[in-house]
Amino acid sequence: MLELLIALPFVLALAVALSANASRRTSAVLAGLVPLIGLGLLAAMAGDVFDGEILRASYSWIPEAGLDFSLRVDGLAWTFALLVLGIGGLVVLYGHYYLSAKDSPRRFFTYLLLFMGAMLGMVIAGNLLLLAVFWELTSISSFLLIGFWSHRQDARQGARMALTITGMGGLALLGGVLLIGRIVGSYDLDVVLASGDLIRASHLYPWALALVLLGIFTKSAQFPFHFWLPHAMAAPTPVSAYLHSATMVKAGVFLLARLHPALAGTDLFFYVVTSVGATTLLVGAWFAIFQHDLKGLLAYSTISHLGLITLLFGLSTEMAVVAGLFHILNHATFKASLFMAAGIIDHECGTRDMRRLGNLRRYMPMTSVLAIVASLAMAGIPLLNGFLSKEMFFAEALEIGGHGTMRIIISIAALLAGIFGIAYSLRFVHDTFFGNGPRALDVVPHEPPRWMRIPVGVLAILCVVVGMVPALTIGPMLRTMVGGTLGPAAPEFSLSVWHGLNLPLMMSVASLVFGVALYFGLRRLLDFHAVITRSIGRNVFHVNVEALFALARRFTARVANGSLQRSLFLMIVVGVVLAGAPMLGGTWSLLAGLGPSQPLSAVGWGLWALLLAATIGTVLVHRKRLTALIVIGAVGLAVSLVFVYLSAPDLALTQLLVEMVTIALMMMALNYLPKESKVSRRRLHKLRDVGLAVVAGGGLAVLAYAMMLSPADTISSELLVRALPEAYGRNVVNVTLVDFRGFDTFGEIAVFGVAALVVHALLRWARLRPDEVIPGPPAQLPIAADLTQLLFPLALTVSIYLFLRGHNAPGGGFIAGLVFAVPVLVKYVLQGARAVEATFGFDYIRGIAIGLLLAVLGGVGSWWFGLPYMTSGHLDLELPLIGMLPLASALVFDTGVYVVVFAGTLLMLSTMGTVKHRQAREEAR
Amino acid sequence: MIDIAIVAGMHLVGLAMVLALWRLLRGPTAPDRILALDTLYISAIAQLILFGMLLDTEVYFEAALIIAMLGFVGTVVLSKYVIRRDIVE
Amino acid sequence: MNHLPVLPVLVPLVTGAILLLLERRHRSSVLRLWAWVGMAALLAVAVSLVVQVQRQDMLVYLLGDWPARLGITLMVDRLSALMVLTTTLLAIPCLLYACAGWDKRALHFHALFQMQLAGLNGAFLTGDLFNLFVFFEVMLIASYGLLLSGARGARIKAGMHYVVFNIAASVVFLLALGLLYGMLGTLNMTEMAARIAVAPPERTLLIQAGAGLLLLVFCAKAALLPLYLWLPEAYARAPAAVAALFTVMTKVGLYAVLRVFTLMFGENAGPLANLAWDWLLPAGAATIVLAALGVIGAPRLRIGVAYLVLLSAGTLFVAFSLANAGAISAGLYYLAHSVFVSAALFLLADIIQRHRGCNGDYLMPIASMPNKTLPAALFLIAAVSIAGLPPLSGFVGKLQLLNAVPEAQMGWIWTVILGSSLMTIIGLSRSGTRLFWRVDTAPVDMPPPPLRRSEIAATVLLLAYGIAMTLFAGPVLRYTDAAAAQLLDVDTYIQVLRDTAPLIREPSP
Amino acid sequence: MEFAIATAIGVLAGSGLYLMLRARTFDVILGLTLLSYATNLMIFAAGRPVVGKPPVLRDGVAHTLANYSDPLPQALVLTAIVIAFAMTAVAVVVAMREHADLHTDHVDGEEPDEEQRGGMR
Amino acid sequence: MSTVVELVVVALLVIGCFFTLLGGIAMVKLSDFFRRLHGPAKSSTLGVGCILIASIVYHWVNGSGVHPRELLITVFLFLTAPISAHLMSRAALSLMDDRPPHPDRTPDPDGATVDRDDPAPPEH
Amino acid sequence: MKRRMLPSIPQSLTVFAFWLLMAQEVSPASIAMALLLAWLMPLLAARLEREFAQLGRLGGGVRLTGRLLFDIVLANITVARQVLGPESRLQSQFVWVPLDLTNIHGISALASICTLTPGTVSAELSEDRRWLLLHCLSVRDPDALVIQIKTRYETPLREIFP
Ligand code: NA
Ligand code: NA
Repeated sequence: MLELLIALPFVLALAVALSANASRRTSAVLAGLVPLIGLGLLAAMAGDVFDGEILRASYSWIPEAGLDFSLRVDGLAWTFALLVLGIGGLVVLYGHYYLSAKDSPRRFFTYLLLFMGAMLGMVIAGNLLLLAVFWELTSISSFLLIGFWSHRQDARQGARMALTITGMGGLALLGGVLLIGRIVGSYDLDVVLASGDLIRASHLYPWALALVLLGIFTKSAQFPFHFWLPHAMAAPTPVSAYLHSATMVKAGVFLLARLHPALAGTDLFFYVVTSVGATTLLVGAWFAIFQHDLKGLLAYSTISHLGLITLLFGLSTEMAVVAGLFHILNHATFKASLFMAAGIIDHECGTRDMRRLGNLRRYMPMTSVLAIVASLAMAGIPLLNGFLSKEMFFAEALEIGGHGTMRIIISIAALLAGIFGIAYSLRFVHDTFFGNGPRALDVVPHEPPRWMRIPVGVLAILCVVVGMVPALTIGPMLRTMVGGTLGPAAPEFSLSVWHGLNLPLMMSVASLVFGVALYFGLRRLLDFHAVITRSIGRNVFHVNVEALFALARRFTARVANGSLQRSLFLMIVVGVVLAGAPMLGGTWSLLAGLGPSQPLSAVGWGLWALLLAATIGTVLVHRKRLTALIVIGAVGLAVSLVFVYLSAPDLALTQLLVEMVTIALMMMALNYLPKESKVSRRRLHKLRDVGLAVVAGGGLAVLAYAMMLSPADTISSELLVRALPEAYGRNVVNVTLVDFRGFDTFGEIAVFGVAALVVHALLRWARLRPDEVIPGPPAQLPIAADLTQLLFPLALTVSIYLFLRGHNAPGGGFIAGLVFAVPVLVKYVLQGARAVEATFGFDYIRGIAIGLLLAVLGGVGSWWFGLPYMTSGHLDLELPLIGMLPLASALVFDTGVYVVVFAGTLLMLSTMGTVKHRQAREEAR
Repeated sequence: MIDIAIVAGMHLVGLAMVLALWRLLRGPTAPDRILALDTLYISAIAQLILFGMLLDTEVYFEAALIIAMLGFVGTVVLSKYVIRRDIVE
Repeated sequence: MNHLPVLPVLVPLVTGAILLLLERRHRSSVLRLWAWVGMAALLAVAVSLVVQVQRQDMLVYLLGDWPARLGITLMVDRLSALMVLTTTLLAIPCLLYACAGWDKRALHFHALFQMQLAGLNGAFLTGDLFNLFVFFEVMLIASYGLLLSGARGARIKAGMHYVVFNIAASVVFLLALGLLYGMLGTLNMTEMAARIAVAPPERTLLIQAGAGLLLLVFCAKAALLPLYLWLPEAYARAPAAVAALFTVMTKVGLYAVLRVFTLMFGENAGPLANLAWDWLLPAGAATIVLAALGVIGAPRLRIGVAYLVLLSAGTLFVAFSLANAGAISAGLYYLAHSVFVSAALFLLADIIQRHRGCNGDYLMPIASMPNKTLPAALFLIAAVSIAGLPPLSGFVGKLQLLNAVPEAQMGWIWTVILGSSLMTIIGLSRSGTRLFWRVDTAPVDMPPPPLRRSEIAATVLLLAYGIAMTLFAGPVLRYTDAAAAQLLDVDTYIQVLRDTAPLIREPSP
Repeated sequence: MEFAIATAIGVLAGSGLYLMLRARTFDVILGLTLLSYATNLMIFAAGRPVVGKPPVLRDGVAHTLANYSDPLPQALVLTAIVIAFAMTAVAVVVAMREHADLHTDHVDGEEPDEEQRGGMR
Repeated sequence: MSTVVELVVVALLVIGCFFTLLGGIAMVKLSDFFRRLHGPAKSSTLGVGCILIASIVYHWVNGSGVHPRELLITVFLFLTAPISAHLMSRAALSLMDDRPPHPDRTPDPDGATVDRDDPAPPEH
Repeated sequence: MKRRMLPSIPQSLTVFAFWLLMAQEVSPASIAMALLLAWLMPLLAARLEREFAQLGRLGGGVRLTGRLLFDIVLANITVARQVLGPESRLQSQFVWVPLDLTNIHGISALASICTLTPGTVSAELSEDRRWLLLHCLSVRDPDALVIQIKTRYETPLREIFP
């Protein structure tokens, strides 16, 4: 049953949302089904609940987080559910008539049902986390509802403000709930409610309390977070009637009631909640007097009443809780009807401004009567429900025990609030229904459709009935509610209209007298209608939010200023810090205890000098780009010689070849780039960069030095031992590349091939303008072209040799592939791209693909033998006449490498060589 | 005696490389630098062969061959750039 | 022999090669068909991997049948399998979105896309540090292509930054690898872990320097403060489907941090134990703060989303730096969630951009947004989810994370995490109201482009992942819990790796 | 010898870093090239380089590290060289496109303010 | 190893190194690009050629077998050196302001001078 | 047919010898490989070349080679003297050599020879291929030089490359 209850609104919300072509009526009927069926379910539960039983249903959802989908209905939850569904039903009815033809009922009812579901879930959640989940859902769905008229600036702003404030509260609440869960060890509501002492004794209690209260105060629009509520009045009136009287804002006080056994009962709780409640009570009531907008007045009045309820829960005595709960019900009744009445007036008059309204009792007598009844209930006039709870409030204020000063302050606050309450209620009644007739309206006001009036009527009648015979009407329900809230501690109480002539009654009388006096006094003294009160809170909020946006914008732009140099600079700094951190203990400790170093011959030092001179030379000439490329060629050569000198011929070969292709690419690029770098004027930057470069380079040198002189303990000896017998190769570097670490090479050729594709993709459709066009036809280099004729087949032969022998001598697929590509490059340079491509006719892209597939194939072969990918096989093929032909499966893989490298290199070169030129004329266009 | 000759030769060739480096850094024109780089490559071959003789190994043959090839390619590419700026027309 | 561990690399690679072969001769429908065949195969592989690691804890695959420390080992634990599955699931909607038309406009798109997947999967599966580098590069080079193919103007500039920054990071990676190999003499991560555990004290300084450089690289790729400056532009400029796929790229850095600094520099590492976390925790928190400011200050929706990616990275750094099983588990959950949802936001931003004509996804100008109901609803779901609001996946992730924060650090970490949620709410509510709630009566010169069905489907699919993660949060969290527990149990890794013998070769002595 | 290698690494890296921090695409690419030389030497140094012991196995000589230099770092450097080349190629082409599309070879795609202002004056 | 062979090797080495060095000296000492070009274009080539032959002889006699492969490098060098020199001169010529006048285009009696810089159409 | 299967006999021969030299062994396997390459490589090269050099009488070639080697050695010494001596004594200048050779392969060979023999570097070929520009390190009588080159090298070359 509980499951059905919670599923109902969401399922129907979906139904409404998806009923694209449904009539307005269908949407409303679908929406109306929720409260209708829901109330039926509640009725079915009523028996058990009124007997004090707690209904439960629980499903495991995220046990790891302690978040179960558990539902729990006790008296408090049941009553709130009744409120949510009851008033919800009336609002659906009212809303159906309220919405204009332009408004989409589908959207409206979807949002409304979502909200209803969230609210319902919140009140019947049996797990604190689940409660927090639904709590946030109410924030989100109310955001949508407040912003329903999204074309209006105030609606958008109001919605965002509400979401920001209540969203913040929701997050705080989540934190508070988590803290409670930490203290108690469970989020189960039964457990939490039973662990009040444990919670209050915990050192985390103040934090938990603060966070939970933050959630509560924001939601219930308590001072200083109250300001969002008046701005939420941009919502359509049915929404205000629902959210801001009975449900959304009541979520806060509901939680205050719900967690009362767990959190209340400390001085901290008393002082904080009471004073916030009292402040809100007064601030709300005072500002309500000065509103010109009907809904604005009601909003501030709501704030004030919420303050009152909060104050009551802050007092924490059992009777105060009773009074608080009672007032929740009463306020919901009269405020919902008042909002609806305000909506009717707005609907029929086209304005809610009290300065233009007046004397409406002549035009809409029925509505006027109902509204006046409800406002009198709001004012706390006897024989109406508002009076009863206000009397209880006065009584409790006077009976605060143990806090002397507080008692006086609260009593005075109560009296003042009573006075203000009379004053704004009076204003509502007087300025709208009495006095001089409406001014400058576009329409003649008249009664609304009957069905729009009925919800108001129902609620107004409730006010009267409860106000006259409370014990019979509301008594049992209130008792159940109190029982659900306080559990076994629930007090006995009696509800009656007449308590005798006591101090609270005197206060009521006094507030009535002074309130009337205040209203008319203010009318006389001040020009009421000219007073424009500005919401300080709103301004503060706006200033802050705007400041936040501006700050964020400026700060982000300042930090992420789009400078690559900054990114790189920071990276180097971080690198220096992270790698340098261990050196803080002293560079010398790093260098202490190192082994002996090897001597270096004069030739070695010469090489060293060559390398360093060329490197520094590159830096010095870097602005002249051609020169820099030539000099960096010397660096490459020097590095290769270092590799040769230090026993790495394969490296030298690769380095040389790659260097050459790189230079060729850069030369090609240089045709489309400026010949020189512009001078940067930032000398300071340059100095800073030099400093950083010196530090980083020096640090790296120290690390390298220390590393080389530390004892080595490598697995490579095993590679050397196993290379020949198990991988059938003598060149252990090549064996490593195609066998031990073949997967690296596999990835490497993928990188290579993809790089070529990227180059192709970037330049294929692009048109570039050369930096300088040298006039004349393409240069003819007949002698050079002719002499290279012989070089090409020879280089090819070398390539094949390097490829076949690579497993045993320096060489291998990669090197061979490049050796194949380089003479073709020469052909490109000497004969021109068009001539080469006209005859050469390779599809380099397919070459890359085929090479990659070959490489995969070379590895997959071992699967036939049930061995892992890339396990090398070996076969000595006995051929007639020719003799033994040793074949290793790695050869297939290496062929893939060969093909990819050749095709990739040539794809790059030919793409760059055949860039389409853009003429200056095209540029101008 | 041969070993001494080899080592001495390495020093001489090294000296040649230093001279080429000087021209490389000094310029003044691009062809000068290209020439210097070409010379560096050729001297490097000599150096490599001498080194192979010193260690009595032929493992540096491939490297020498490739250097010979690439010195040429580099010169072709760089010269073509100076002549036309567009090295592949 | 179970070849499953190597398939997540081989399947996309072969698919990519086949697509390249077909490219010139065949129409795009043929290419798409093959791409989808590859995706389907990859999905099957990824799912079976997850199933197998649950049954078997860890799969070790000795490439070339060489003993673990000699060759390259693929090591599939729950974390790896999760990452592969996440990537695959993400790739499906991205491909779907691209097939709406972008794939025809970007040369080699399909091949590059598959290569990107191969790179990502390789990085997640390898147990070898250098091989990790190689697959990082595969992934990066493909990402350059995806970012730049069909690019012009500002995107090229963003690409320039992205490329150069990543090359610099790769250089640092290599330096670190050099140092670590020099000191430890092996590249197998597990073997390295074992050697670090017993490293003599005089060597720890150099190892620590290497570790610091590694940390720098991973943080640069994961976009941690102050190394994140490259990210917003690159992600905001990338084509939508690519940006969506890129959401997992920062996660590779995070994955690497988690892998390396739990396995190699985790509890067992002697004086180097838990080296990274003290640095990462405050940096992660600061990243969150700056990213949140970025979300708020973003002039365009896509930049805002890029900052959201950053924000999730910061959150994950915080989660992982707490280095307890609960936080890591929460982080893994959050990781998958944030990948899906921020990808969805990128796709949405693109849809919005196209429908608002010349105003694009700029938040300031008022422009009509026709056909907005569905995008708006999707945006709402995504925003709620990414902000960590209940009840969607972001909430579950953050909840678990908050739960896992030890009490000593609770105050400020909670403040940061919850505060970032609030900032996200503020930022996204503004974006949403500006994009969807402004006047829709502005004159429309041209009929708006229709919402393409596959684009919407891609977005919905991504959000559906998130919703599924919420509904089945229990099982998912059980998986991530197990993954986190496994991750922290370094001894088992060492044991398993040493116990895995080659099939026919002699084991290492 | 170790000192020479270490200083070479340091100078290459420092020069590379300095050039990498320049504002022009071409300079940055030059810097990256130098930097990759430094890293290659660094990885290579991890194998404790020796003179004249290439890891090409010969008969009659024990296959141990005493007779051959460490092959593994050499293989790593090979891979690193190739990858660096691929990356450089892409960077070069991106630089070309940036210059073509944005009419500047500044890495940030626009001339900095100071120089613009300087030009206006 | 016989002394004669040893002497031959040493002689080859000395000649080779001398000419290699000569190439370097020419490059540093001479003042004009075209003069400098002469050194490396042939001296260095010859020098390296000598050293290569020395190497062949050395390895041959030293017992590690005949390595005539070095001959390939020599051939290679002698094939490519002229092309390199030719291209470099073309490059230098293209930078020169006062290029040697073309014999066919020297001022003829009619006084019609044709400058080489004129974009004359290619002849074929 | 012959052109298609074996585009250039000289190239094939060169490749054949080249492979055997590199492989450093004369076994059936390496000969087979050399034959294979000798056939394949020119085929592949043919995809890039417009025309292959066709040789005429080779008898002159041997003589020319011998003369060339001698000249190279001899004149290197001259250059050494010139380089090491005072630079002021050098009389460098450009010399245009009129060509009778029309075969481009012959011209190329001549240019190479001029570069390799000391004292001269071939700098440029005129566009009509009728003049070769030489740079001379030190020359007193350019006309004599021209005559010497034409008789000593060009004439035999015209026999080889008809
Ligand atoms: Na090799
Ligand atoms: Na490799």
